[in-house]
Amino acid sequence: MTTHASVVEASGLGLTFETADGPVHALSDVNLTIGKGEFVSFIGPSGCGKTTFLRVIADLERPTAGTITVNGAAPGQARKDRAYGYVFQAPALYPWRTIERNVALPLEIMGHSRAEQQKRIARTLDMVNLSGFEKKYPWQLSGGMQQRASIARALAFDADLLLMDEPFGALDEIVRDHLNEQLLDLWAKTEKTICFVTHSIPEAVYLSTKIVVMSPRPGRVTDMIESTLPRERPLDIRETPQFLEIAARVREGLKAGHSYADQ
Amino acid sequence: MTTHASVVEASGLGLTFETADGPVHALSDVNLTIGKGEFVSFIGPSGCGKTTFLRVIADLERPTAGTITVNGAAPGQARKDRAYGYVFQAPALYPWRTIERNVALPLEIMGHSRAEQQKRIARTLDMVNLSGFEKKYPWQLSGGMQQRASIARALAFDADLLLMDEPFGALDEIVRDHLNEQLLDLWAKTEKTICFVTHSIPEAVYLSTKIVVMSPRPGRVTDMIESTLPRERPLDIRETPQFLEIAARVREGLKAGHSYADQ
Amino acid sequence: QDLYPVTFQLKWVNQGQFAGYLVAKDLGFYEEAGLDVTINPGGPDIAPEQVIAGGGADVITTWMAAALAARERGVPLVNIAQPFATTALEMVCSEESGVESTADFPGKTLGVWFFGNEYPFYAWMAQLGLPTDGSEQGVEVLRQAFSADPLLQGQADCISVMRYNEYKQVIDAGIPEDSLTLFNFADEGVGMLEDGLYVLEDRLADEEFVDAMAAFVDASMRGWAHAKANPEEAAEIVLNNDMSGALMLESQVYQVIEAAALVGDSPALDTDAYEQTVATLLSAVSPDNPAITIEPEGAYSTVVTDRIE
Amino acid sequence: MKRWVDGRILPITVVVLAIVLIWYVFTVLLNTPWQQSVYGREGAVDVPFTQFLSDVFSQQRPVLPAPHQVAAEFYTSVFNAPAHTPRSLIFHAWITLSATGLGFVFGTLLGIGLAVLIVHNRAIDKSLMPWVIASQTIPILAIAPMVVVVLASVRLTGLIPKALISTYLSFFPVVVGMVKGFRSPEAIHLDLMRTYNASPAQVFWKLRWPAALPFLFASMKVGVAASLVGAIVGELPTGAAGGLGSRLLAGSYYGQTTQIWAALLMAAALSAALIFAISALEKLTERAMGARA
Amino acid sequence: MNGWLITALLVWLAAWGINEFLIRARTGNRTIRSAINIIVPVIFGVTLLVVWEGLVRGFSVPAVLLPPPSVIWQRIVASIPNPIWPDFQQTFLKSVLVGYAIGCGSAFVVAVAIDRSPFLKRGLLPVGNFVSALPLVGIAPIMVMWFGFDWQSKAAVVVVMTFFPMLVNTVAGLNATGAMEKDLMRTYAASYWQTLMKLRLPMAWPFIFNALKINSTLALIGAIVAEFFGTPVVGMGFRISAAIGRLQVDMVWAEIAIAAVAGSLFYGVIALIERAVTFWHPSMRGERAP
Ligand SMILES: Nc1ncnc2c1ncn2[C@@H]1O[C@H](COP(=O)(O)OP(=O)(O)OP(=O)(O)O)[C@@H](O)[C@H]1O
Ligand SMILES: Nc1ncnc2c1ncn2[C@@H]1O[C@H](COP(=O)(O)OP(=O)(O)OP(=O)(O)O)[C@@H](O)[C@H]1O
Ligand SMILES: Cc1ncc(C[n+]2csc(CCO)c2C)c(N)n1
Ligand SMILES: [Mg+2]
Ligand SMILES: [Mg+2]
Repeated sequence: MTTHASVVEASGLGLTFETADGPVHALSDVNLTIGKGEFVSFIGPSGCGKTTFLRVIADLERPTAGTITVNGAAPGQARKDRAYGYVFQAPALYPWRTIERNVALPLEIMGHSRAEQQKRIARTLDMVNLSGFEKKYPWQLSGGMQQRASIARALAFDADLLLMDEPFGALDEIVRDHLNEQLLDLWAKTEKTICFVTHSIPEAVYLSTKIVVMSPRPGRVTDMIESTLPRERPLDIRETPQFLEIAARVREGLKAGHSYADQ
Repeated sequence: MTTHASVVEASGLGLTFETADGPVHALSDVNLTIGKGEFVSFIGPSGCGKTTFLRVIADLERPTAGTITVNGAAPGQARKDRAYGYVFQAPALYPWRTIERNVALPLEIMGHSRAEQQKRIARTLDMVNLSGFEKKYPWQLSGGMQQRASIARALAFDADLLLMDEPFGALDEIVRDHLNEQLLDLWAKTEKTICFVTHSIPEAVYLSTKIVVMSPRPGRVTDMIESTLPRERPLDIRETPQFLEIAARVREGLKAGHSYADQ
Repeated sequence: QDLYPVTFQLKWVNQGQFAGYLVAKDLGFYEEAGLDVTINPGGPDIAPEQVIAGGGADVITTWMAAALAARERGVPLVNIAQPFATTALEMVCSEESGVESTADFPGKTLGVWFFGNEYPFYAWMAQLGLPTDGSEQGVEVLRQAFSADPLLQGQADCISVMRYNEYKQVIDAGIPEDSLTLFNFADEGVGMLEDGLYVLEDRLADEEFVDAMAAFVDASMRGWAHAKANPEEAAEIVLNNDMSGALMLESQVYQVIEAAALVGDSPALDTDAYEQTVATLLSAVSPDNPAITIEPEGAYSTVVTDRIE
Repeated sequence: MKRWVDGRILPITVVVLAIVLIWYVFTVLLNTPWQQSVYGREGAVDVPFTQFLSDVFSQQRPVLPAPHQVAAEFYTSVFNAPAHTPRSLIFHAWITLSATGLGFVFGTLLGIGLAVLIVHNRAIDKSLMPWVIASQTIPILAIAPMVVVVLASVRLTGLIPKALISTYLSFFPVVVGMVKGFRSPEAIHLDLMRTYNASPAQVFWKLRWPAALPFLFASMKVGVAASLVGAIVGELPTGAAGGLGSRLLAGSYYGQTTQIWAALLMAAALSAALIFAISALEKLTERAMGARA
Repeated sequence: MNGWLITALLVWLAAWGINEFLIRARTGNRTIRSAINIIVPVIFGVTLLVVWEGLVRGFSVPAVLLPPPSVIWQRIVASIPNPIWPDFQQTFLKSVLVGYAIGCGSAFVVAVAIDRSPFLKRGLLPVGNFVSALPLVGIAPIMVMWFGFDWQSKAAVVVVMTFFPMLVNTVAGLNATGAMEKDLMRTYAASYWQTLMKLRLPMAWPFIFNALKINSTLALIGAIVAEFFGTPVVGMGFRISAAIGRLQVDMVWAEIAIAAVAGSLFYGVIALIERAVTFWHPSMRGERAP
C-alpha cells in the first residue's frame, strides 16, 4: 500500500440524498486526487458537502455517481483495513468511559495488548496536552479538552490517512495555534496523509499543501490551490506576503461560491 | 431611561458557584461601566466567566459579591422591563415552532398584535438573510441558519440592550463578515448598547468600542482596551496598522491569561 | 407395595366442605386402600371439568349441572358416586329488601354465583316465569363474588349462600337469623345434586382404574363418617391443609358438621334425584343459559359403587 | 431543617400523614351505615360521639378498616405468627416473592433477548413489534386460570405457572425499553464504530449495551412491579396454595377485610423493596460508569 | 393428522421467506415502503394463526383447553350482536373510556398542580409509586364495595391504574425542559402560565404520550379483570369468566380476540395522535439533524 502514489482518487463523484422535500445534491462531479503525504484542507460555506465528502472517503456514505478509490481499492476495503482515523465535527466520546478508555476504544477493537494500549494512550494524550486527565470522564472536561481527546483517539492507532472534520472548531485562537503546530509536527514526522475540514482561511493556508474550495447547491469543487509555502512553517509565516496572497485567493474563491440567502 | 449615561455598572462584582468539589470562582472583583451606545466585546479563554457575566446582567445568575445595576436599577428590574435581548451560545429554538413562530415567541409573550408581529418578523428575518425560510422547522436548517434565526428572535422586540454570547461561533468566515457588517449597521442606526462575547480577536477588534479581556481561575478582567478605530468601519479596516496594533494588544492580553493544561 | 396414584381435583379451596376427603388422606384411609391420593384444591376460576379434560386429574368433584353441561360440550364426564345426597344451596334475603316470598322478587337485585353454579338459579327463575334482564317485572342479576358482602353492604336484596359457609358468615356478621328470609333451592323444586365424583368415560373400561375408584370412594366415605363423628378433629385437619392461613377453627367446625350432614348413607347415586336434576335443567333451556339441551345418556355409571361390598 | 425539606424524608412523611388522615375520615364515612344499622338493631340511641368513633374503628368486618387496625393485623401476622406457617404474612410474601423473582428473571432475559433480535434484524422488527404490543392487550389476567389449568395438564404446577404469568407481564416493558435503549446511541457514535470496522458483537458490547443500561433499569423497575402483579394473579386460581394472592382471596371469602388490607400493604411493601433494590443496583452501576454525582 | 403439522411448518417457513424478501427489497417508493410495513406484520400474524390451527389440530388438543382459530372466528361471527357488542359497550365504551379519561385527565391536572411545589413533588411521587404497586386484584373488590357492582366501579379501578403512570410521566415531562430554553423565557419575563403553555407543555408531550400509550393497554386489562369481582351479567370480563365456567372456551377466546383488536386499535389511535402532536421530536423525524 505504501507504494501507491495517490491515496484518494475521486472522479465524477456525485452524491444525492433523497429526502421528503425532493433530492439534495450534496456532491456533484467532484474530481480530486490526493497523493500520499499530502495535507489537504477543505473549505467552503456550510452545507457545501465537506463533511459528506469525508464520509464518502470513510465509507460512511455511498456515492450515487462517479467512482472513488482509497488506497487503490474501494473505500469499504480501506475501512475494513482500518486504514484511516476519523475525527468527527463533534467529540463523540462515550460518556461511560474515562478519557483513557475512550482513547483505548479503537485499540481494544483492533485487538492490541494491554501493555501496547497503555503505551499508545500515554503517547497520544501527551501529544494533545491531556496528560493528567486520563481518569476523568468526558463531562468533567471543557469542550476544547473533549475535542482534543477525540483527536487523540483518532491518532492512537496510527492510521496512515487522517480525516479531520473541523477538529479545532470549538477552540480559542491561542489553543488553536498551539494544536496547529503540533499537527504540522506530527505530519512532518510521520508522512501521514491528512484531509482537513475548516472554516478558517488562515488555518487552511497555514496547514495545507493543497486547499480545496467548495461551493454549495450542488456541492462541488470550485477552486484547488497548491500551496507554495515551504514545508517548514513557523507561526509567523502567517504574516508573510506569500501567505497573505494565498489567503486572498482562498477568500476570493469562497466569496464566489457564496450567496447568503441560500445556505 | 434614555437619559442614563451608563447602562451597566458593576463594581467589585464576584460570583462563586458552590459545587461538590468545592467553590468555583467564576467572577471575581469585576469593575466595569458600559455607557449607553457602547459596543463592548468580551474575550478570554474558555471558562473565564464571559457567559457568567452576561448572565448576571440578564438576572439569570445572582452575584455573590459586589453590586451591579442595569439601567440604574437592579438587573431583575431590567428583566421585568424587557429591557434587553439575549442571544445564547446555542440557538435554543423551540423545535415545534417554525422559524417564523420562533421569532414571534417574544412578541406573543409581550402581547404584540398579529399584524405587528408579522411586520417585525419580516423585517428581522430579512436582516439575517432568512426570508423564504419562515415556514421551515429548526431541524430543517443548517446550524448557521439556526443561529441566525435566534439572532432575529432577539432583535425582534427591539430592546435597547443586546447581550450576545458567541452569536457567530458556528458560521464560516464569509457569513460572519456579512453579519458583522449588518450588526454594525444596526448598531449605528439604532444607538443600541451591545455586549458581545467572542473567541475571535479580529471580530472583537472590528466590532467594538471597548474590548474586555478576561482570564480564568478566578474569572477576572485583565485588560480593558478602548478602541481608537473610527465608528465607520469598512471591512478592509482590518488590514490597517491601527487595527493590527489593537489586535496585537488583545492577543498579548489573551496569552498572558493562558495555560494549555488547565482549560 | 405399589400404591395406585390418584389425582383428585376439588371444586373449591380446602375447607370443611371437603372434610371427608382431607380426613381420609390425613388419617391414611387412602393409603390403607392401596391408593396414593393427591388432592388439588380448586379456586374461584378453576373449572374442574377443564382440569380433567386436560389430563390434570383422574377424578373430580363438581356439581351435577356443571358436569352435565360439560358432557354436552364434549367432555365425557361420568358420575361414579354421589356423596352429597342433599343440597345446601340457598338464597337469603335481607329484611330491608322486603322480600318474603318469591312473589316479591320482581324489581329486586339477586346475587348469583356463575362459573357453572348458575344453572339452578336460572332454572328457578324459568319456573317462576321471571325474566332476568333487570326489567320491572323481572329481576336484576348480580354476578356475586366470593363473599356475603353484597347483602351486608346492601348492594343486593338477596344473595346465594351455601348453608355450610356463607350463611354462617351472614349470621356471624351480626344479622339476626329471624330477620332473614331463606329460600332453599330443593324446597323450591329446583334442587340439583351438588358435590359428586366424576371421571372421564373411557377410563371406566380400565378394570384396574375402576377398582381404584371403588377403593377411593369407599375410603372417602370412611373419611366422611369419621368427620361426622369427630367434627373438631376434622376441622383441625382442614386447617392443617389450609395454605392461606385464613380459616377459623370455629367456623370450620360448623362447616364440617353441616357438610357431613349432607352425606348420605350410601355413595351410590340416587337415580330419582338424577332424573329430577336433568328434568329441571331441561325445563329451563334458554339461549342465555344453555346448560343442557338434550337428555344426556350414560352420564352416570354404577360400576364403581356396585363394586363396593 | 433546610436539608430536611430538600431531602425526601419530610415531604414523604407529610404526604403519608395526610393520606392516613384522609383514610381515617373515609373510615368513618364508609363504616357509619353499618354501625348505624347495628345501633338500630340493638336499639341504642344517643350514642356519645367518642363511643361511636371507637365503635366505628373497631368493627369486625369494616368496609374500610382503620389504619391502626391494618397496622395491628400486619404486626400480628408478621411478627406474632411463626414465619413458616400459613398464618404468617412472611410465609406468603416469601411464596409470592419466589414466583415474582423467577418470573422477573425470565421476563427480563426474554425482553432483552427479543430486543436484541429486534434491533439486529429488520424482518423480526417489522413482524414482531406490532404483535408484542398486541400481546399486551390480551387480558392475560383474565385467562390466567386457564393458563394454570393448561400447564397443569402438562404437569407444570407450583412455582412455574405463576412465574410464567409474571414473565408475560414483565417482558413487555423490558422489550420496549431495551429496543429504545439499544437504539439510543447517536448516529455519530455508531459511525465511529463503523470507521473501526467493529464487528456487530463489538458494537453491541462496547456501545449499544452501555448506552442501553439506563433504559434497562427504568424498564426493570416497571417490570418488577408487573411481575409481582403477575405472581399474585397467578395465585388466585390455585386459591389455596399460599402466597399473597391466595391470602387476598381467602380474606374476601371469609369477609376478613383487615386481612386483605394487611396483605395489600405487604404486596406494596414488597414491590417498593424490589424497586428500591433495583434503584440501588442502578446507583452502583451509574457510579461505575462515571455518571455525574 | 400429521398433515396439519407439516402444513403448519411449511406455511411458517414460506411466510418467513416472504417476509425476509419483502424486508430486503430496496425501493425508494414511499407507498410501497409503507405497504410493506403493513404487510409484513400481517403475514406474521396470519402465519401465527395458521400454525396455531395446525398445532391444535395436529396434536388433537381438546377444544375445552384451546380451540383452533377457525372455531373462534365462527364464534365471533355468530356472537357479534349478542353478547359481544353489549359486552363491548359495557366494558370498553363505559368502563375503559370513562376510567381512562378521568384517570389520565385528573393525573394531568394534579401533575400541573403539584408542579409548582417541589415539596409536594418529592413527597407525592414516591408514595405514588408505592400506591401504584398495589395489585389490581386487591383494589377491584374494594372499588366494588365503594362504587357498586356496575361499570362505575370498573371505571374506578381503571382510574386508579392509569393515574400514577400518567402523573409520573407528566411530572417528568414538565421537568424535561432544558435550562437554556427556560432561561430564554426568563429573559422575556414570561409569566408562569406563558412558560407552561408555550414551553413546558410542548416539551412534555412525548412523555405524556408515553403514559397515554401504556395506559391504553393497562385500562383495558384493568376493566376486564375488575369484572371478575362482582358485575351485572354483561361485560367482557364477566363473559370470559362465565364462559370458562361453562366450558365455552371458544367464547372466551372470541372475547379475548375482540379485546386484543380493540386494545391494539386504541393504542394505534393514540400513537397516530402522538405522531401528529410531537412531529418535531427526533424519534418521529428519522432524519439527521443538521
Ligand atoms: N443524511 C442526509 N439527508 C439529507 N440531506 C443531507 C444528509 N446529509 C447531508 N445532507 C445535506 O447535504 C448537504 C451537504 O452537507 P454536509 O454536511 O456535507 O455540509 P458541510 O459542508 O459539512 O457543512 P458544515 O460546514 O455545516 O459542516 C447539505 O445541504 C445537507 O443538508
Ligand atoms: N452552574 C454552574 N455550576 C458550577 N460551575 C459553573 C456553573 N456555570 C459556570 N460554572 C463555572 O464557572 C466558570 C465560568 O464559566 P462560563 O460559562 O462563564 O465561562 P465562559 O467564559 O463563558 O467560557 P466559554 O468560552 O467556554 O463559553 C467555569 O469554570 C465554569 O466551569
Ligand atoms: C366465584 C364463586 N363461585 C362460587 C362460590 C361459592 N361456592 C363456594 S363452594 C362452592 C361450590 C361447592 O361445591 C361454591 C359455588 C363463590 N364463593 N365464589
Ligand atoms: Mg460538516
Ligand atoms: Mg460561554
